[in-house]
Amino acid sequence: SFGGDKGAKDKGTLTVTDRAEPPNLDSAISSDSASRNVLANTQEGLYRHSKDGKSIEPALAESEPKISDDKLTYTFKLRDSKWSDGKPVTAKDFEFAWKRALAPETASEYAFILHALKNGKAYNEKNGKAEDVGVKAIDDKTLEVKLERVTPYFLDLVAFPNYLPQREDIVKQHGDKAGKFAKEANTNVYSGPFKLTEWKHEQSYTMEKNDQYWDAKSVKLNKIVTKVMKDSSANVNAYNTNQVQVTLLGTDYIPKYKDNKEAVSVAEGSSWYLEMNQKNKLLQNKKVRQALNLALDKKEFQANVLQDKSVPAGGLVPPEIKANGNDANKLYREAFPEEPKFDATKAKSLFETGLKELNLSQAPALEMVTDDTTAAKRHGEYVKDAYKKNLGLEIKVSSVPFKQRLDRGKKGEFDLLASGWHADYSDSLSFIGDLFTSDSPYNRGKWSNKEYDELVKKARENTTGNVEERLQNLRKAEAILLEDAGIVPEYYRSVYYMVKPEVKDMVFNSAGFGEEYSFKWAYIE
Amino acid sequence: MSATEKKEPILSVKNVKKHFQVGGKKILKAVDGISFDIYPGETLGLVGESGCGKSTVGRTLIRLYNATSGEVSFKGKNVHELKGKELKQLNRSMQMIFQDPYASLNPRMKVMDIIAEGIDIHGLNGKKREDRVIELLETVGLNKSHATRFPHEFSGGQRQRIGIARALAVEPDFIIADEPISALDVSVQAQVVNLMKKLQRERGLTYLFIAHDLSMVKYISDRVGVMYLGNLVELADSDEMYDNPLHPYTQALLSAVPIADPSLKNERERVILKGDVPSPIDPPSGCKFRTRCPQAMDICASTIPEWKEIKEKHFVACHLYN
Amino acid sequence: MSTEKTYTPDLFEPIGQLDKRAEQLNRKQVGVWKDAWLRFKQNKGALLGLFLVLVIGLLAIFGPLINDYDWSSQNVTIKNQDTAVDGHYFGTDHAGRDLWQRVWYGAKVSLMIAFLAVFLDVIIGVTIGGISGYFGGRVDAVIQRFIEIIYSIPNLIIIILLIMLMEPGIWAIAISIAMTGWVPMSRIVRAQVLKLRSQEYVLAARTLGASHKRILLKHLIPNVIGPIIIAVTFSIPSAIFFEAFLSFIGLGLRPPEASLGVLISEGNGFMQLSPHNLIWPATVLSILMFAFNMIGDGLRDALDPRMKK
Amino acid sequence: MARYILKRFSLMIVTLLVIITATFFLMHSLPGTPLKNEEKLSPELRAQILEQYGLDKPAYVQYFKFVGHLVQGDLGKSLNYDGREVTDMLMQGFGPSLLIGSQALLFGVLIGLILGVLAALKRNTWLDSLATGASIMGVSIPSFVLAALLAYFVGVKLGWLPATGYDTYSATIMPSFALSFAVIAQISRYVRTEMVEVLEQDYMRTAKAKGINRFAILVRHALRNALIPAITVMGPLAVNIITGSLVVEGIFAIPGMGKMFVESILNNDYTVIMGTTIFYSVLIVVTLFIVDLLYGIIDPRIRITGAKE
Amino acid sequence: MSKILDVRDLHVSFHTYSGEVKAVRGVSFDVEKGQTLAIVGESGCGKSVTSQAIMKLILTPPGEYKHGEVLYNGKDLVKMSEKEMEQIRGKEIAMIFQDPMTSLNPTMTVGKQIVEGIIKHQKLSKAEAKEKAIEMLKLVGIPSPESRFTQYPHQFSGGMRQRAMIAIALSCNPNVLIADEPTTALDVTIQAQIMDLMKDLQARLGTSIILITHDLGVVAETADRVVVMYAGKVVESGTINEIFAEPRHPYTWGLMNSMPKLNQDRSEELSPIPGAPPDLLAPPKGCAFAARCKYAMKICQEVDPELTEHSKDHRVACWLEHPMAEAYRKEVVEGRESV
Ligand SMILES: Nc1ncnc2c1ncn2[C@@H]1O[C@H](COP(=O)(O)OP(=O)(O)OP(=O)(O)O)[C@@H](O)[C@H]1O
Ligand SMILES: Nc1ncnc2c1ncn2[C@@H]1O[C@H](COP(=O)(O)OP(=O)(O)OP(=O)(O)O)[C@@H](O)[C@H]1O
Ligand SMILES: [Mg+2]
Ligand SMILES: [Mg+2]
Repeated sequence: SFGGDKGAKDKGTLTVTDRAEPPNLDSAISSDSASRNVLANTQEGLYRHSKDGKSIEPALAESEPKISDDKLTYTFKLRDSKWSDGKPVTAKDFEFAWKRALAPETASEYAFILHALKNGKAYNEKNGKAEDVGVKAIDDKTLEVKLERVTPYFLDLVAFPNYLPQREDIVKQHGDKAGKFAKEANTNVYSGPFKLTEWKHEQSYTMEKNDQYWDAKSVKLNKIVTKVMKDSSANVNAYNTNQVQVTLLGTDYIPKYKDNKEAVSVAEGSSWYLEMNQKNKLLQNKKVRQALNLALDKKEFQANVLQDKSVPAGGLVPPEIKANGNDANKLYREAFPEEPKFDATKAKSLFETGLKELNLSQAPALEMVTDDTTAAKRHGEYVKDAYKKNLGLEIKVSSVPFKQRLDRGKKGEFDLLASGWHADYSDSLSFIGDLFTSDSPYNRGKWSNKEYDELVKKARENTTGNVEERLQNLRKAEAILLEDAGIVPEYYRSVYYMVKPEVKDMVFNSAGFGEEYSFKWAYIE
Repeated sequence: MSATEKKEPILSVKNVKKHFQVGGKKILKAVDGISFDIYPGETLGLVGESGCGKSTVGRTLIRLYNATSGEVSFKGKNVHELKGKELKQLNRSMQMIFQDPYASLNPRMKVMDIIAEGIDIHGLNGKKREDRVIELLETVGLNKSHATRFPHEFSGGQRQRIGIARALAVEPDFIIADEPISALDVSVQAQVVNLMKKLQRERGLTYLFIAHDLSMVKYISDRVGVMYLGNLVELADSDEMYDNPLHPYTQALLSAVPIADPSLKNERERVILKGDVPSPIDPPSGCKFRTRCPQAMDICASTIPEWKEIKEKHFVACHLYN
Repeated sequence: MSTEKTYTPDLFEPIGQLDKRAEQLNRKQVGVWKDAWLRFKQNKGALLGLFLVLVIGLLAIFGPLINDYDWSSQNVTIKNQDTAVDGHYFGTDHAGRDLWQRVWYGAKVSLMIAFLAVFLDVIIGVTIGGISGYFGGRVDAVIQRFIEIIYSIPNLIIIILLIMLMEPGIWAIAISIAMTGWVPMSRIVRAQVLKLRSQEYVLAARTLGASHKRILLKHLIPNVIGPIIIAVTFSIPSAIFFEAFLSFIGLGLRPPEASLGVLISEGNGFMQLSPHNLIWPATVLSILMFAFNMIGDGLRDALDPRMKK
Repeated sequence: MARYILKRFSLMIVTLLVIITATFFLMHSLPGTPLKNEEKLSPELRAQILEQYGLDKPAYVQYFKFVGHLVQGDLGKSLNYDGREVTDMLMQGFGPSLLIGSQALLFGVLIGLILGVLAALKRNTWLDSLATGASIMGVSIPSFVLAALLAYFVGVKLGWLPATGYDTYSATIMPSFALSFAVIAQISRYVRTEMVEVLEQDYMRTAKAKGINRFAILVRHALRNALIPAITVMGPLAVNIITGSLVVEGIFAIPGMGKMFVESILNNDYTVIMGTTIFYSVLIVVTLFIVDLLYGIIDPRIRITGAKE
Repeated sequence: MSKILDVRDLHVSFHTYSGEVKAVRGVSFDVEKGQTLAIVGESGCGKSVTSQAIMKLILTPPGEYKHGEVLYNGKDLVKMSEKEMEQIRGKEIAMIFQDPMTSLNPTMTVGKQIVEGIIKHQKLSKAEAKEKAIEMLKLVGIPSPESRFTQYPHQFSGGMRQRAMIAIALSCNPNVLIADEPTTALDVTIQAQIMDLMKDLQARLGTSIILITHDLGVVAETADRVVVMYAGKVVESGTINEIFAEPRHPYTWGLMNSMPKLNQDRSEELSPIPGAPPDLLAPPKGCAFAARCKYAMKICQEVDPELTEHSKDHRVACWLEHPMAEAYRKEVVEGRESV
């Protein structure tokens, strides 16, 4: 059946696109951007991203929580607020939701993000009990949270969709296991600025203003229709024919639209780099690795291939990421700037020395595994060409579907692996700590450095709460990674949205984690 | 022909049946129990209407089909049990000439290779292959220049003679000619008939000559068998058959032949049969001819008539002669 | 008889020598293939098709020699140029690679894939169809059921899954296309063989004691070649199309490798910015498909025995 | 007839079983798991979730479980779309696909028919060349190129029809047209060939000798006989449309099955892959079956015996 | 008796990829009311083309009426428009075709195929037409015509199909019936039935028949007059007695001699015509039969003989008829008789 919403032109309605259909809107299991985009707009947690798009602010939490001296206990006070059906939002709803997300039966792929809670990991991995998990509704308005270890970025986590509240009665009513309550528009209740009123699967979904929302007065839009469109030309076509007012711009369209004033660039808080498989003899050689780094002109790549506002990378941590979680409100990259390096001549000589050290007259061809998206293909082509030109090194590019790329990465079936990492919280630990320790499952190249491991361990297990020391340790670790050329940093990604000029105050999240945008303050002029 | 009296038959057919399975479970009784002998040097003509099983008989004799039951013995050996060398020998001594001059020659082969096929298969390298082919071509009234041509360049009569040359290449004793002239124009039919007769004279060949043109059959055959719907209904010497047909079907068949003599136009008495030949899938009970027989009796519906020698060397299967 | 004309008596001499005169072949000697060529030549569309295929074939081989670029070198400073400057006859693509080089290289790759796939088609199709038709009976029944099953499988599903399992390269794509592509070929061959095996010339060979092998190789296959060739000319464009289709949905070759499909799929992204990226490869693809289809039509008329007198 | 239907039906079941089995194991040999968030999963969590979904079991165990459920009409739940019923998803996607597909088929057949008949009647005239040219163009331009061009030029540049989406009926016109192009081409070519052949048949002469007029001869005698063989291509054409819809749905953002299918494969969404495969297979098998039956109903020569040989 | 049909110097060609096939190269004959004219000749000599040309059934292209006229009751059919021809076909002149297996529409019931013509020409209602059609089926000897009416051609046997063809042809009482080898595809017993039927109908309806055949036996039994064709031309024509008793063209002799006589001695050889007819793509310069003619003279290879009148009805196209060949001809005729 046809929807009939012909990109309605009335001022209360905004029509946008998203590339995928939210698989489901159960905050306990949500793990993709489409569902985060809906959840962030229809539900409210203790914290949310603020209007500047960069920081977080208390939401259902009345104010900043009370933090114990050992920084392991957070006590939140809730403000008066209601679900869309008029019932109050209580601390119980949080306790229920968080424990449910951790419950092994829920099989939430994003449960790890709640491992910060005391005994969270144990419970999640069937080594503990629900009662022991560090979240507890003291009363209707008070939520006490105990942490496993000092977590300076905990409030960032609380702003993450998996920390949203859920109503036990609603969940149970629809049979909770697979989150059935959150698969249709009319089966759920909403605590956020909007409520989902219609959901035509694979086609579109509609959010309407939630009158019960505590801050309803700030909400100006009556209705947001999101159309599901994957194909980038379909997106552009829909935008150009005024069928939609906001859309994400596909890679191929960037050159045409980047200078358009309707194009809005948003930094993603993600870092993109090449991993080098240490099983490969050639890549075990430090000089070779350094040569690979120096031979790639990241600036040229950004300027001529990406052409968007992505930032050529010299390090691992993206510029949006905070230095030390929420404790120190400064950005890591500002504290430790790192210029992208490129020096073709030096690269060439390093490469040749490296080859000599390895007793090789000529470098064997390397296989680079990348995704099969347009952007990844372009990247592959560029890298291939650059190494050929600058090092005389042959690269065979294997562009494979996402799943396959992960699989090959995991199994170490590659020489070079084009990888990227999105922050889960705004802290350099999310990159330096979670990625390249010897035992990290995400360290696909298996680059390994004892000192690095040591430094990360210190930073992670920082029990003293000395944030400066923690920061220094992380920085030292990053410096080692870069010096040893454990990876080839490439760029910190940003994307373009096309936004019609009449759309105002739609907030694109550039904090580096969580949902992509919020309509809470948006209006149409 | 006196030859038939003393000699042993070269080919002896005993109660041969050939049934085909068609469209699932249905049985088509193409040949339903026939027996006859052929003697060396003679020509046995086989006539009957389209679909009565003449070709099937021929093909079963030469093992293109396996008989459903019954026995075919050629020079004392059961054709259907031959293997290896003996089978090869059979392939040499028994040969076949086909009806359709267009379909019987491979359009992608040169005349030379078509004729030499038997020589190649049997490795008959007595003479040079080429000489042998030219010799054969000349035997059938063609010449050397024809050897390098493809079949489509020849007329029907010429093709048919090429087919005969192919059969002759392996020096057979017995040739089954399945309507070799039916597809030819009257003007050239005689080319083939003359050739066949000449070859028989010169090489003592034995023929099974299948046809539906009764005047030609009479001219070429020593004896004639008449088939109807899978059965032999009458078998006799040619002249005897034509002068004194016994079976009502034979009588009707003979009277239906148009004669190219306007003066006889109104003198002949004709037996015009009614209706068509029934389907061999479910033939009439009893005598299969009874549905069209002008002289049918009650017994014909219930009992299958016996195959009997009514006069010397004149066989018939009809209740009229019981 | 016309009395005005007078004839000399010597004209009325009998000439005799009947036998020699009568058996002369009065037709010109025209071979089967020559005959087919004569028919084919009549068909202007088919000739045009042949011409186009030859031109594209030659360009695919020799086109890259004409300018000084190569198909994979990037020069990101001159990308998406749609004018023919500096010997970039077709301009440059998004990575500043010479499109002329890429188009002809791509055409070569596409043709190679198509030929390879069709070659496999023929091998499998002829073998299976030939066996099925020649032996008939139970063998045929089993093979036909099998084919019916294969035929009902949405070939795309099989192809997609196969492509995902194999490294996407020329072979993988060709094999995937051939996986299901042989079915029509085998049907054609079977139908022909079924018809031919009861032809009298085959029976004649059997009565001469020819072996199965001899009958298949000397009598059947040569007579099925016509329909096979026709089927091949129609399979080639569909293989070319399929390769393009796979590339378009991202399952074909990966850039920087080029095939017409890859180029079209890439060009499609730049349609609005620099349409020449799409137009050149799409035009070459369409011309190829067009040409092969025309040739197929022509061959069908020229080789189909039904049309013959 | 009943026997024939029964036989065909049982064959269909076998076919489906083969398809299901083949797809299942092929699919399970794809690298990776259906988990959405594999990138961030630690090995422990991953193993645990797989266990939760029963994906840790050997493929054959999963297979039997799947078939067990299938027999009860349960296609399971999507792994990517967290537990949405595959059957629901299929139903949702089927509507748009069916509408667009059947429109394309209908339109294609209609236009193809008219073109083919005209071309045959006016054989070797400009009309014939035009129709032939058009039909060859149709097979020469891939539907995805055409779709992209249409979306941009007709949708965006001219703004005549919605460039994307599935909001109004008018939005279905362009995708249907893009898909119908190849159908027009094939049908018109087929009908032309058949029609030319039929026009040369002896019975056409018989009809003419009766003195009935040209139009009546055409309608009563020629058309029906020319259409019968054309019906056989309907099955494969329907399949083509299904194939084509995979891309065209993406280009026009139609929420159909094709899009769902491609996505499910990229996501390793086992249950949805199986669901769509089965659905497509059933669709194809049933289409082929119906075409077969239709053939029997329309052609009296087959009707009686029940099966064509 | 009056001429109902007069064919004059008809030329028909076909344009094929390898050139122009001159299928009919000047054929003249006439048919009288109520008579049967037989056209005989070898396969490919142009019998069918001639007969179809009379009804303007040759498809143009590839065919072409090069020259000549077909006068039906004095009106030239060749010049008529298709519309006018529709009134002639079926109603005035009807035709039975050579191959009963392919000449009926396989997807239309036999009844409908008969009814069609009746409705067109006799302006009857559907029900009346059906009645008439069933009557016709009965007339041609098809048992239980009511049930056969609704059957399809493939449910008929060959003989029945041929009879259905006859029913179609006769359903509108045509003045001229052209029967193109109506029995070639049939067995002798069925052939006899059909020929009987046709004679019977002719006697009843007074139809003129053009019977095309290559079977001299059939000719002898049914025709009043005979036209012998060779390579697209008439080589001899005359009454049946003239042709059979006193044939004058070597080709006619050849036809007669190649068949065994009723009481032919088995040891005696037949005398076939050697070789094959010429290719009509490039017909020979002189007499088309010269290459196969035992008695050919030099002139035969040079100049094509014209059809000359030997007696009132008997015409021959042969150089032996020329006064200058008189002596040779005598020799030839004597030689023939002595054999
Ligand atoms: N291979 C076969 N499979 C099934 N049925 C067959 C086969 N060969 C022959 N028949 C059937 O057997 C019957 C006898 O056929 P056969 O060819 O022997 O007849 P015939 O007397 O030679 O006829 P004709 O004069 O037409 O050549 C026919 O009904 C025919 O349809
Ligand atoms: N449509 C056509 N195109 C080309 N040549 C044709 C066509 N129709 C007939 N001919 C040629 O015209 C000549 C005469 O054919 P026609 O059918 O009249 O022969 P016929 O005497 O009826 O032979 P038959 O006894 O075989 O029916 C033949 O050489 C034939 O090849
Ligand atoms: Mg036979
Ligand atoms: Mg004829």
